[in-house]
Amino acid sequence: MTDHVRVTNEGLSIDTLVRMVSTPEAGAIATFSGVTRNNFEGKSVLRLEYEAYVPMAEKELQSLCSRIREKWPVFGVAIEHRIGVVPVEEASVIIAISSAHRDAALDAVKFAINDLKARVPIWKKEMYGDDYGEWKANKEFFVLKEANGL
Amino acid sequence: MTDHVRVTNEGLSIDTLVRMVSTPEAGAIATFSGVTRNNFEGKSVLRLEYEAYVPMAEKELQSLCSRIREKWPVFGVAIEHRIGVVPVEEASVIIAISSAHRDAALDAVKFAINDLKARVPIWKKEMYGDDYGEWKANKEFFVLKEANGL
Amino acid sequence: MVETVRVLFFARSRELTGVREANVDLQPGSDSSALLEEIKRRYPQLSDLLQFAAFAVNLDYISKPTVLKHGDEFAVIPPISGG
Amino acid sequence: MVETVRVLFFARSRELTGVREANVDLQPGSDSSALLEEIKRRYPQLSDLLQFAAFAVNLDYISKPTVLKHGDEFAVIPPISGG
Repeated sequence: MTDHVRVTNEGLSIDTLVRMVSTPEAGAIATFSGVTRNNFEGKSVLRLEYEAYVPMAEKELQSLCSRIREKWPVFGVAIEHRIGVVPVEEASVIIAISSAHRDAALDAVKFAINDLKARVPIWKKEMYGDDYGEWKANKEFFVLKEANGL
Repeated sequence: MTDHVRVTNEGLSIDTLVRMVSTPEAGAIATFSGVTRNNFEGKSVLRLEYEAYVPMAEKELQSLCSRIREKWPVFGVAIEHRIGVVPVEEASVIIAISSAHRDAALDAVKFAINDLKARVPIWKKEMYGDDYGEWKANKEFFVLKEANGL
Repeated sequence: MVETVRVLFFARSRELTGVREANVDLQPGSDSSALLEEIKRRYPQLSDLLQFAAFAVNLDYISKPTVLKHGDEFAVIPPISGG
Repeated sequence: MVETVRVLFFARSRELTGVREANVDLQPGSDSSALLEEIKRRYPQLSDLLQFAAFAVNLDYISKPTVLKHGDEFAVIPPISGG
């Protein structure tokens, strides 16, 4: 199966991604959804605003898929990241992976979200008011930067 | 949020389970789906037939949810297991768990499917032909039986 | 007086016995070991499976011989394969 | 002759510069360190952010100073926060 990666302004559907990785050989499908929370360290969050360097983000997502396939025997890998405004309780990212046996899909999904947070050039601004927000930073990025001298 | 567990003859929907565990406080939702494979050790599998000791299976699923909550700070836990005939590529079990941060949901889902395979009284017959099949056994059950003297 | 226990069979144990359940009368104070002896006597074809099975009384696994009383539900749990 | 490089700004770096992109002319053979000096000269308000940023040339992260040529796309990658 080919990898599916997409950075999009549209809402994400877990059903759609699960169907993309579904295949008669698969015995297991694991997914992860990152969802907008209504709070951060006690502050009320209205919505998130995401911005991406789209062509590089999609290229990094493709190379993330290749790294998964080097490590685990998986069938389908589908990753979508939403950009623009993401309201509370909606998904900003969904990862779906299928495999014959469950450990590969489960472990690959965990790896994928960690790797995505370290490498894929997407930025999130937490909006606390209509015009008042804060750009966030993933600790995974600094670990990677330190390790690779970026 | 209350736990949702169900053993049912109907087809399962990942979308439905994800909605059940969705809450404005959650930043992460992880899921696992066990799906009927079309093969086992080179043999072609037509379909699976599941049978459950339903009241005990639902009681064990409830206590599985409690064990998850003792170990991880999760919001929603939803587990459904389908019984009867499950055709190839359809889900026999879906687990969905939400949490504030991703590790809790991801690790709890992995624990849940392992614990379910060890403790929940449900049986699977792999049908290789219309009248020819084989009851399977989870290795996780024997590990538990040995450890607890069941 | 006897204590009547309801015994449930699932999956391969159901196929081997040909029944989903059976009532077994026990002497008062009998435990699950006595019940299993009676099950083996009635369904000798189950002997092998019982070595690998677990057992439940009123929806809970038991880990040692357990005294049974009238109305108890006893289940033979062949190796499970859910998931 | 000069080599013109397209420089992209995202997120906080976009807000600080007020632009999404800028063209910068470099002497032939210049590397990304020279480009960063020019960026700091033009946008002194970026100095702090650049210490924590990563950089990409033509969609790939760079891990050391890299010679730039005409038409290259250079991106300032402030600490990312996808997921």
